Amino acid sequence: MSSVNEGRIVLDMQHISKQFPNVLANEDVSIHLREGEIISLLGENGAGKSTLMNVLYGLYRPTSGKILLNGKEVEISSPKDAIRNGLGMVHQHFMLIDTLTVTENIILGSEPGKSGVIDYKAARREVLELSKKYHLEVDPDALIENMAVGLQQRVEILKALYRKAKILILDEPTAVLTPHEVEQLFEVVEKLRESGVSMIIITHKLEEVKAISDRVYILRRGKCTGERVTKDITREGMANLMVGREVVLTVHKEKKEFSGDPIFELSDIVVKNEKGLNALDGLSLNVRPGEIVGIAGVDGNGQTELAEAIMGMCKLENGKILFKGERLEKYSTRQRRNKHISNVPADRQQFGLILPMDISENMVLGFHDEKPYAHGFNLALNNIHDYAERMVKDYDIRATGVDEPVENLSGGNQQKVILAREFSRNPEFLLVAQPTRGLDVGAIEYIHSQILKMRDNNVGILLISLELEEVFSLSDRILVLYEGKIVKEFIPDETTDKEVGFYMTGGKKSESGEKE
Amino acid sequence: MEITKLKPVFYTLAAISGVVGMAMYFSSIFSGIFLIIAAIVIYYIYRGLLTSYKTAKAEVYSVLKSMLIPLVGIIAAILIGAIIMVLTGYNPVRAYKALFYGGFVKNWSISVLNATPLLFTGLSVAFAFKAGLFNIGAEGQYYVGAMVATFLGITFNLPPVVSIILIFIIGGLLAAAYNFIPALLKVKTGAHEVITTMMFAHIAKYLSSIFIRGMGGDSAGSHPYVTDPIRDSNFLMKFKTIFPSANYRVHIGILIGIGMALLVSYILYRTTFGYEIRAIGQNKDAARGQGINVGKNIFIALLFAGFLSGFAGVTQVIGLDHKMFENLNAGYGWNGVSVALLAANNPIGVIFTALLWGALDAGGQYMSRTTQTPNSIVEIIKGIILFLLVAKYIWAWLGHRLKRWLGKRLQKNGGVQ
Amino acid sequence: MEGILAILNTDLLVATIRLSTPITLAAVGATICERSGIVNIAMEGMMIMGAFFAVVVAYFTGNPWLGLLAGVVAGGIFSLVHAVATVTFHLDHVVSGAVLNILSFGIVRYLMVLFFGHPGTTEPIPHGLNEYQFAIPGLSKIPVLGSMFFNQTPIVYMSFLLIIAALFFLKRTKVGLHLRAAGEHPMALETIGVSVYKMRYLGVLISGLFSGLAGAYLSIENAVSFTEGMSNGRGFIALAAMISGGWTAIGSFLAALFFGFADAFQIRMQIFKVLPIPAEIFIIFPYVATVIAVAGLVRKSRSPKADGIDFIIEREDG
Amino acid sequence: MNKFTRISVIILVLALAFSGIVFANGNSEKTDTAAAAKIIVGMATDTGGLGDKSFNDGSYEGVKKAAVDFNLDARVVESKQQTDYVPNLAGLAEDGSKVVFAIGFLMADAMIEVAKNNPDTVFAGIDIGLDPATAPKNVQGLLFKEQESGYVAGVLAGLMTKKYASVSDRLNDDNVVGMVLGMDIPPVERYQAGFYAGVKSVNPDCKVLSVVTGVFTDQAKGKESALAMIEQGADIIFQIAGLTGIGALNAADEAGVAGIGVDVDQYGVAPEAIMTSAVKGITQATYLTVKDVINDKFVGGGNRTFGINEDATGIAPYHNWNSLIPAEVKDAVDKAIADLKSGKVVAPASRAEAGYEG
Repeated sequence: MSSVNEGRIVLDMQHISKQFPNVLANEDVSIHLREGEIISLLGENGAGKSTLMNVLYGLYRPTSGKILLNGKEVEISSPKDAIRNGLGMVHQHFMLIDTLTVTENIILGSEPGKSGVIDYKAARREVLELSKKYHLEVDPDALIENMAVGLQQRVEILKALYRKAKILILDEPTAVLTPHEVEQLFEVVEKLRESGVSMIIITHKLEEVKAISDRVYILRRGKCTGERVTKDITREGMANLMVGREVVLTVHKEKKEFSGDPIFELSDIVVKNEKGLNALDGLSLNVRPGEIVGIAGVDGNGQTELAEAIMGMCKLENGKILFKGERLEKYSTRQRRNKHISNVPADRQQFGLILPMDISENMVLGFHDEKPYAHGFNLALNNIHDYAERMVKDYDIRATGVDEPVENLSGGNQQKVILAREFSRNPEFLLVAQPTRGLDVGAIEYIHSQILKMRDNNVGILLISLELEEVFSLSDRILVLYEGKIVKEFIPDETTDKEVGFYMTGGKKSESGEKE
Repeated sequence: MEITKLKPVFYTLAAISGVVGMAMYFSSIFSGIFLIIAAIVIYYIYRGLLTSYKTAKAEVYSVLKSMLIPLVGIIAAILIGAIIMVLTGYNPVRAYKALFYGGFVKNWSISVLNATPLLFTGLSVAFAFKAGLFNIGAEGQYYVGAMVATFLGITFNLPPVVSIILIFIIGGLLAAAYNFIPALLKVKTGAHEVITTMMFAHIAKYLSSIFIRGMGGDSAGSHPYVTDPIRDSNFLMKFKTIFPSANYRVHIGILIGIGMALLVSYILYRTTFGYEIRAIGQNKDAARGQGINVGKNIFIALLFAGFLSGFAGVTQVIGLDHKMFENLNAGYGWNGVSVALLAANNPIGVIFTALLWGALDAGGQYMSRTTQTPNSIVEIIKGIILFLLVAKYIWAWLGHRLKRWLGKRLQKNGGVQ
Repeated sequence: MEGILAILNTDLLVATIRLSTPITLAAVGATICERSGIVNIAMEGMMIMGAFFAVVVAYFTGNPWLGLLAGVVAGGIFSLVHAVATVTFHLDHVVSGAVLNILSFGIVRYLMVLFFGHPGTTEPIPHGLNEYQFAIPGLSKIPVLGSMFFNQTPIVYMSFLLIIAALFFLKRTKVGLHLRAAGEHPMALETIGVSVYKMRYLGVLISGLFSGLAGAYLSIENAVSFTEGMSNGRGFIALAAMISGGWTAIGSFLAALFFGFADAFQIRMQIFKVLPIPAEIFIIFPYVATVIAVAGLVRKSRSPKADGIDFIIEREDG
Repeated sequence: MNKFTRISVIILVLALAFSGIVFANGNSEKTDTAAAAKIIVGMATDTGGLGDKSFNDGSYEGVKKAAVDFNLDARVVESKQQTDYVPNLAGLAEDGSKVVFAIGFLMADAMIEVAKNNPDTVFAGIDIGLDPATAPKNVQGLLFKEQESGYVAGVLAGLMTKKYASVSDRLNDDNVVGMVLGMDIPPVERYQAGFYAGVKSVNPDCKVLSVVTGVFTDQAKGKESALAMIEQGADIIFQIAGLTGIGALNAADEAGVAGIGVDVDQYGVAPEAIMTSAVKGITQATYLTVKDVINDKFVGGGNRTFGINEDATGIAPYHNWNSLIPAEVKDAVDKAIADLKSGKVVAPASRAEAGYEG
């Protein structure tokens, strides 16, 4: 598809630099985009892709550099300007309001109707027309909170198109999608291109770059390390430019035979969410010592509740939790942790760490009142300090000292603090959710290796991840979670991500399933 | 390194002179201030000997620096107040002279008396804030403490020390119990404590007037406006007994308050309970995720806040009034909030902010008497101080503007910043 | 015991309306404010400001309508302080509210000495709005409701209209939609080019205007002079009403009615010494009712997602 | 922090300059040298403060009147909390006041304390009852028999509400009168008891209602309380609720019934509705005290009770009602006053004595 596009240049960003209080997020980056072209911005997390696009979208003001649209320089000081100039952006974390309907979300900010009163009829009509025009079917009256992620993304795209966007920015569009949804997205992208929309796709996935974009800009540490025509560059080539060294893109773990009874079992778990619906609906699984069981699934199919159920943070309607043959339901979170069940939570900042507290305090969070970290009521500050010192060394956490608040640490180091805390309690069962979300390749490698080390220590590990490759590369078994149930079990080497993805969407889109 | 052997010597020296100095100062014997300074000097001398001169110096600087912003805020507020006074036709110079002279020199003993209950309510609010709770109804717990103290003060007939300790403990506990329902509702239904404690404060106020009628005079005659006085044996000790020249009204409540402040600070930063409280206050979810029992801790935190406020009532009754009045609207609860906010919820800071508030009140009275300036100007100044100190972002913002402005200037003049 | 029955009459309901009007106004205003994502516990202070300036102007001009205007404006201006503190300076909302309440008392007391030569209470204004009570022909003839809703004083009518207006504003208008968005997912609003700050300023301002009107009701319609502390905790009751009303205009209104009823009821309980107990027991009844209502209803109600959550976007460099 | 320090330093410099001016000429103990020539009369109010349209204002009136008549320098200071009582009283003494008034029963202890330390200054306490045995010679308690004022007002109300209701369309035949109380404190109770007794003395089967609002500053509450009683047929509302009561009087005016003011002549609040006011001669009390001191007639060490015989209690003029109130009623009122003077009748000082239930 990607023939070199010779259309006129619609967007030209020249020598953009963006200085934040403590980091230089972009340094003299120049990119341009031609009409009907699709380019991707490739780079790992923190390389400055999103910053650059936020500059373009008017969320940030560039420290220096200028932006030309259709040849003439423009001052984009707010998203309003960006929208007026025909720019549209689909953010990685969707900018949708759960409690409003699709229509309301799409029209928000440029509602039809005069004298300040919204004409909902007209709005609904326009939305329907739009979704027909671009073949993006959505129910205009549905509430966002009841919609699948893929559909929410459609709404986001419609939002941009509704504002007559000629240039569409997609920030990590596939991050939360199943392979099937990814395919559909790519189809949409193609359709949009045909209708004359130019697109910039922010991603850190090499496949995607290959799959859809004509040209690729590779960013590293805020600098542009290369501009290539996609068909002329290999994945390894891109990886090099992206990370600056040869990357091992696959973790190699030696095979194991798993004998003996499971160390951890869930049987027929039912959990209700706040809306009173069954978030977990008769879920059963088991984990054997030294085994990594990966939970594949689209976000919102019960991952959160599963983690909470295991850690005893939500009420069980029904079901058994067995750990070494012992029933756990009655135990509190604390008691479960004391039984050497450790947990690396999905949202490290909200559920894993107390950002304003310092490293040493976070290191003992959850067992701060046990010897040797406390004598009776008193904290043994010295012991805590020494322990933290040791951990910081062992897990090489980059910090000025153990009394530095964790909010000052990079994402990778924050995650390392959690790993240090959880792994150092020599767990027998380990729940790991989204361990590498938003981390750069270096950190990802390190964390994967740590998880595998746990595996070698014969710890039973349950890995919940939205990143399908991660599940594939780490797991010994893959369980597909769909609408609160385990719908299928796979052995990684004996399946394909397509097949897994097919079940992740409930196996409904059967025809597209057969395509594989 | 035998310098370390001297550690106890230095520290005892510093401690003694510090405590004595404070006691003297609070009983408005001004030479006390010198002892306090001496204590500080001794401490830093030792630090200087122990560590290097540089680190000691750095410490001094950091201390001064931490005091800079509050100082600036206060001064700025005073300037604004001055402007207001000028605009409304009062003489700020005379007024402020009177304010400071009255507050910090002339009627210092009154400032201390004012500060005592504020110190307790301030601690109460600050502690609650640390747990992410807003104990806006400290006033109500104050009333409960006062009632208990009055009742026990009248009925108890035990050796002084024993009874006073008992009164404090029981008063505190019952005041804590008064927060039981709000705490319960907070944990069980999530009813916001701002509303519940506020309403309970109103309720306590009205209940107190029933109590007073019950506790005084003979039921036959015209009902009393105050309760009967409590037994002399239950009076809180006065400074006068230590320093004969001290003001005869100042009682040791302030020292108890400071003790409490130290205790609270210890609890917060040195104990597992305090650790959990802070963890919850800063991130409920993470605390819960790591197995800390959020509900229980919030519950205890609110009760403990009530306990502290209760002490305010107790000291006021057995220390100063020796009986309980009807129809007094001193608003210790509200001022407690201000004091806590001003101290950024730091228990040690509360000591100073409480004293500052007390001094401003006492000074305001002196000012309005001698210069006939309405002392509501003091209230306004207080409010402005609060804003300037609590909204730290204002300074960042000003600083930012200033920096850019200067930056432009310097670039114009081709200089470098 | 026949007392109890005698209490339950139309007058009780009319009294309920009178007592609940200021609470209603403040609560509805607060609803809009919190829907925009700003927590507002400064209604008490805003009411006081409104009440005071309403009287000042009505007293010196002799025209209560100008007073009304002044009261509303004063409430609005004072609320802007809250807006600046919380939105622009990112000060904690509850803290700022508490400080404003404290500040308002000082300011009013100071200004009273300035304008009237003494604190306490002002001289009565020549004409109060209560002179403009009028019955809506026809409607006011309806048995009970007539005297409740259609034979009232101006601000009471206004409060009814404002409830409807608030409903319409939140549900049907563009700005209303934006304002709700600001309270649910500010970033989403910002990214489609509507300023969250503006919306939140608007929310606070509206609540200020409403509270100012509530204050004016107390001082120049219900009464004819201003008295320090005449709001007497109504701002907080309004907060409670807003919460137990589930962050909706109608809910706030109903809750406010309930609190007004509780107060009107306890007064009548006192008149017929139904129970031989101290009067204070009756007086605390409304407060107890408030606690119960909040405790009972808060669970069902759902606050805006981003309510009380600060919103910063770092546009500036360095 | 950098930017902090910069801005800080600037303000700091300004501030230092400012404070330089402030403390330039040191000690500010003698701030009023100008007025030092005159004799000073001081007055410290209760936390209620001025503007209560009641005893604080009333006392200040007297002090000012005296200040004019005897060319004195009148000073007032408002206490914010109890801890202020002593310093305020002592301060006024130190300023060289010849007489210092302590307003309100809460200040009793403070006044005695200060009086002991300032024997050369005369202290007088409004509503403060002293124990003659222990009281120092330089203090005097000024007490009022509010119950007498209440009683007389009660007699008036008792007659008007039923027997002579025909004279004004503001009155009805339901034979009900009402009282609106502020907080339930002694002076309030004395008024209440007296009023009750007065009504009953002339109209035994009259129904006397009362509502305690529990607050002295909430006009809306006062209004509602009054209206609630008016619904029950009350046609005369007696307010004993300070500023809350102003609301009650307005209510009476709007609802087209009669009202009776309290403490001072509140005729101005609602000229049409207000029959009279049960007054308490605070103004006169302070004035007379100052006068005695000036003329060295002051005898301290005890209480001075202002009652009907001192013409310190009673009722204010009828103003607009003068024409309406029949002669018989006026006579009855005068008779009641005479009886009180002669001691034939003693107005009850408490609900218990008055036999008022609740």
